[in-house]
Amino acid sequence: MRFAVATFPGSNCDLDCVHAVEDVLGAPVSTVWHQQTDLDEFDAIILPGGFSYGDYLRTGALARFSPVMESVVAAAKQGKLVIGICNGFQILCEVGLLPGALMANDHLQFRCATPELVVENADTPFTQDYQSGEQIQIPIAHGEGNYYCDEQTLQELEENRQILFRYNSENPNGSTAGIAGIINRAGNVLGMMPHPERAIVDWMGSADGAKIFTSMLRNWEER
Amino acid sequence: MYKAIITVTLKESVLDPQGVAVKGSLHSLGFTTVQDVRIGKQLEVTIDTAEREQAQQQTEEFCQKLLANPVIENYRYQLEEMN
Amino acid sequence: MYKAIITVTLKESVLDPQGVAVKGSLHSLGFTTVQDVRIGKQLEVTIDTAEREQAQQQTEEFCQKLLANPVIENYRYQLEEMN
Amino acid sequence: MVYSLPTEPSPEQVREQSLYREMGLADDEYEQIIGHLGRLPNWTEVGVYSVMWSEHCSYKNSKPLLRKFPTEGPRVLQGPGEGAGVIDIGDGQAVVFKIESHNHPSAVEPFQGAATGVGGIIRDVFSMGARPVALLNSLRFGSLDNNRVKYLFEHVVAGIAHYGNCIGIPTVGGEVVFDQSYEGNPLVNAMCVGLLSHDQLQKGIASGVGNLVVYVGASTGRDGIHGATFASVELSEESEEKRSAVQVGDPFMEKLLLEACMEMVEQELLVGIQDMGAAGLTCSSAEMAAKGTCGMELNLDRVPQRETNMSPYEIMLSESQERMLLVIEEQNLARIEAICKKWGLQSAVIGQVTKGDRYQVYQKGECVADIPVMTLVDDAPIYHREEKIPAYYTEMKEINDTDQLEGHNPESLFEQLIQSPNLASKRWVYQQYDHMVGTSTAVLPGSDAAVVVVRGTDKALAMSTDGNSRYVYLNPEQGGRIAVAEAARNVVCAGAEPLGVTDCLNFGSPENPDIYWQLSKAIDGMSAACHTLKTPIVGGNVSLYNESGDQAIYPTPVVGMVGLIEQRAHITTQTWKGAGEQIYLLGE
Ligand SMILES: Nc1ncnc2c1ncn2[C@@H]1O[C@H](COP(=O)(O)OP(=O)(O)O)[C@@H](O)[C@H]1O
Repeated sequence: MRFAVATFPGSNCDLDCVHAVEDVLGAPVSTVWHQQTDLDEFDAIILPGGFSYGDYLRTGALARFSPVMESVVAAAKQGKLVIGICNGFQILCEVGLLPGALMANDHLQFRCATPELVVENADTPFTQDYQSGEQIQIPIAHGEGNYYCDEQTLQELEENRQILFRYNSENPNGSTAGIAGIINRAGNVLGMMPHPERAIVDWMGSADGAKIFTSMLRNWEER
Repeated sequence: MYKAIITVTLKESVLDPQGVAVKGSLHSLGFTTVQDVRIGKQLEVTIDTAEREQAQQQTEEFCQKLLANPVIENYRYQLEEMN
Repeated sequence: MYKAIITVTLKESVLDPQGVAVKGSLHSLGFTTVQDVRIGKQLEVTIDTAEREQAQQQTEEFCQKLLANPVIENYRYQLEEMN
Repeated sequence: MVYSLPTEPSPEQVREQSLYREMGLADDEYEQIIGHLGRLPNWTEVGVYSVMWSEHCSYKNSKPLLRKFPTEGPRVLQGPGEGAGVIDIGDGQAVVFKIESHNHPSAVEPFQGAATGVGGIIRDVFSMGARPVALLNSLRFGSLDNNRVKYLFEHVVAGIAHYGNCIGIPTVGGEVVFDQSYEGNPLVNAMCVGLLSHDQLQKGIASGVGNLVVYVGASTGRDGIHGATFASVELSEESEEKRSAVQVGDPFMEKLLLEACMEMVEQELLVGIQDMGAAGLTCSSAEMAAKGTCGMELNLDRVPQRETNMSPYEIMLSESQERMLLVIEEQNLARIEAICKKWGLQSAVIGQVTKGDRYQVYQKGECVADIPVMTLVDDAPIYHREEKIPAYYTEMKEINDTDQLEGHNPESLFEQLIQSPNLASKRWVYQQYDHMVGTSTAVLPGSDAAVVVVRGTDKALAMSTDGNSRYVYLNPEQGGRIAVAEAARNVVCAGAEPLGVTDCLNFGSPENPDIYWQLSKAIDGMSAACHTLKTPIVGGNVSLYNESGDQAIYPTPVVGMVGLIEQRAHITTQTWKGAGEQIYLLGE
């Protein structure tokens, strides 16, 4: 399984994601520059965290027009696995692969912490190595992780089991229904604010994020 | 040359935490008559064209495409001729 | 009831990195006639008073005290009577 | 003869009306300039001398004292004098670190002041060829009961967070202290730590006649003109007027600049590189030429400019952020330009290295400055200030501290203590900093020292910033020792062997003999401790004139220490791990 990690100007978790794929899966992974338009050789695409284009105007708003995004949208339509982490989640919402929008945290501060999450749906390519209802710890670090969608969208997300992760006790940013991560209707595009690449070995404080990567690999192998 | 003055605001239905925070600060400074604060962005975009129509059309287009996110925001603008 | 519509902008000489980035994006989207983009804030503050003078005085005061940092920002405002 | 703009005061007017004083030059300093040039300097030249001879750039008041610091050791690859100090950590790798103050800008525009302080120290580290891996900071504010202080505190923290988070370097530690003495003059010190392979060590040097001087990064505007001088005077009503001295930071631009410079270093394209920080283009270019003992010719028409009609004075003295100056061989120009293009950065050849010793600046075909370059750097004035033991020190020495406790209830004292913001958890601060980006942080804020692992090895680095200004006030020499010792203990408690120190000396006016004595004694104490602990001081920063009204801050040396952990298994943290563990007290 070959992974691509997109690097936008201002991405800063791109290498962390590369390291996570290497360390957890030992799978081939390379960064692709935001101007690259051909992603055919890859089976999965990671949009990493950071401040693409400085996050100016709105988070993710300028990055969604990067040339690479056209291919990301095409890959998603083909059913390849796409995961957007933090800034990557924001970009996926801006480009319309995921519903809703990410707004400033309700307390208006940047927040770096390790909240507890609940895995809401373990029947997806990204979560199949977890148990539904499992409580896990994955760090967050964002100023704009307050997920917003209208009521109808929320209802659809709930009905289709598109909410994969929720903050367990304390909601760190005011997000609607405690949402920390969602997938698209087709089930192959995940956006999440927590950073799984920051929780892959014990010395990091938690290794709970590794299963997202192992899930993706197993799903691909079983296809 | 035209200048488009564009205001992007959060939709009424979306909570504006920044506005709430500023209102709180104003109250604690003693401005207790302040009832509500909403905060938006204002963009001044200078467009090098002699035709109002073109300026208008472009402004409309880039507001929709880029400057506002229709999930949470509204926009409005006015055009001024510059010399 | 009055509504103060306040615009806070960076002073001319102060760098506006956000405006520069947005201008770059507009260009790469094909809006090459865009010459300049400056981004500021717009605040709508509702003030519960019947007197325009009081509303005006308060707006002036809290703009100076809180809403703008005169080191890098300018502000201007207009007042609208509401009903 | 050099050209003077008709819109500027003429050389004669500068002299007759003593206009140089407004730029912070003393009468005899001005006379020295005339001596060096053999003629009256024009407006631009006076500006260039005034920033190069400011305390911030020349250390004219502190240099004699700083010589007392031990700066050498078997592991030291680069001591004070470059952008940052460099210490060997084995296997061909080295750690690079430096601390710097941004006190005065933060007092007038706390968010941008603090943010650009972080940006500046990061550039210092990557201009050495190192990849920055961690940030720390040391903050001092007045009492939190005061609304202005609260505002400063919140905005300084937000500014630090903004810059570090956006550029993607984890802020892993620091300290915050609240005390009345900082009411009008907060302290914002930022430290950056980077990693380097030995063969990639860069220097801020110009050499090779005919080599090109290349400007990379943000355009030059009128912001921050005379920032270096501003940092070297006391805060007053008047500083409100000098407000243009505050710049706006663009961490996004800096991220691009960082990545571009890293590529240039990897491809070995550089002869010299230096950040345009304090005193901007002037300081970086003059220092590079002086270090290479060569001349330099600059053409200001080529400097990317954000505003129109900028005068040579303004271009030379602007402190616009996120700019780098390179010296390269002409054959590498195309590759440099390609890297800049990839990262969306502008670059421009703005001059060249020349034979001889002249520092010559041109605009629109006219020579607007022509200065023997050594006189800007090596011939900067040095002052041995008067030292005097302050009256308070003699008085306080008489006081027996246990008497002070007489009649107080220990229980209520204890309650008071634990309610102090100084002892409280600093989580409110550090949870606003991304302390995990880079996925190398093994010990997060909240323990003694932070620990960052070195990827690809079993090693890790421990780091801490410390300083207790009350101790230093009461006994500068002891206080200086204590600051170093505390930092060392923190690093040792994380499982590391201390390697070396960077320091930021935040003091009041050196022209006050009491304060000069504090500075001198604190340096004695720090030096003694560094000798004993074998932790050389490889870099630092001096921030004087930290006063507002009549009040000077407490003398505040801040010590940034870095230590090496040979094996990850040695990493230790502060917390008890489980019931039944034994507790020992070590020491006297
Ligand atoms: N300004 C700051 N930035 C980042 N971390 C900070 C800051 N201030 C304090 N911390 C972190 O909070 C923890 C406790 O700080 P402090 O109370 O100064 O501890 P100590 O007294 O043990 O040095 C440390 O881990 C320190 O790194």
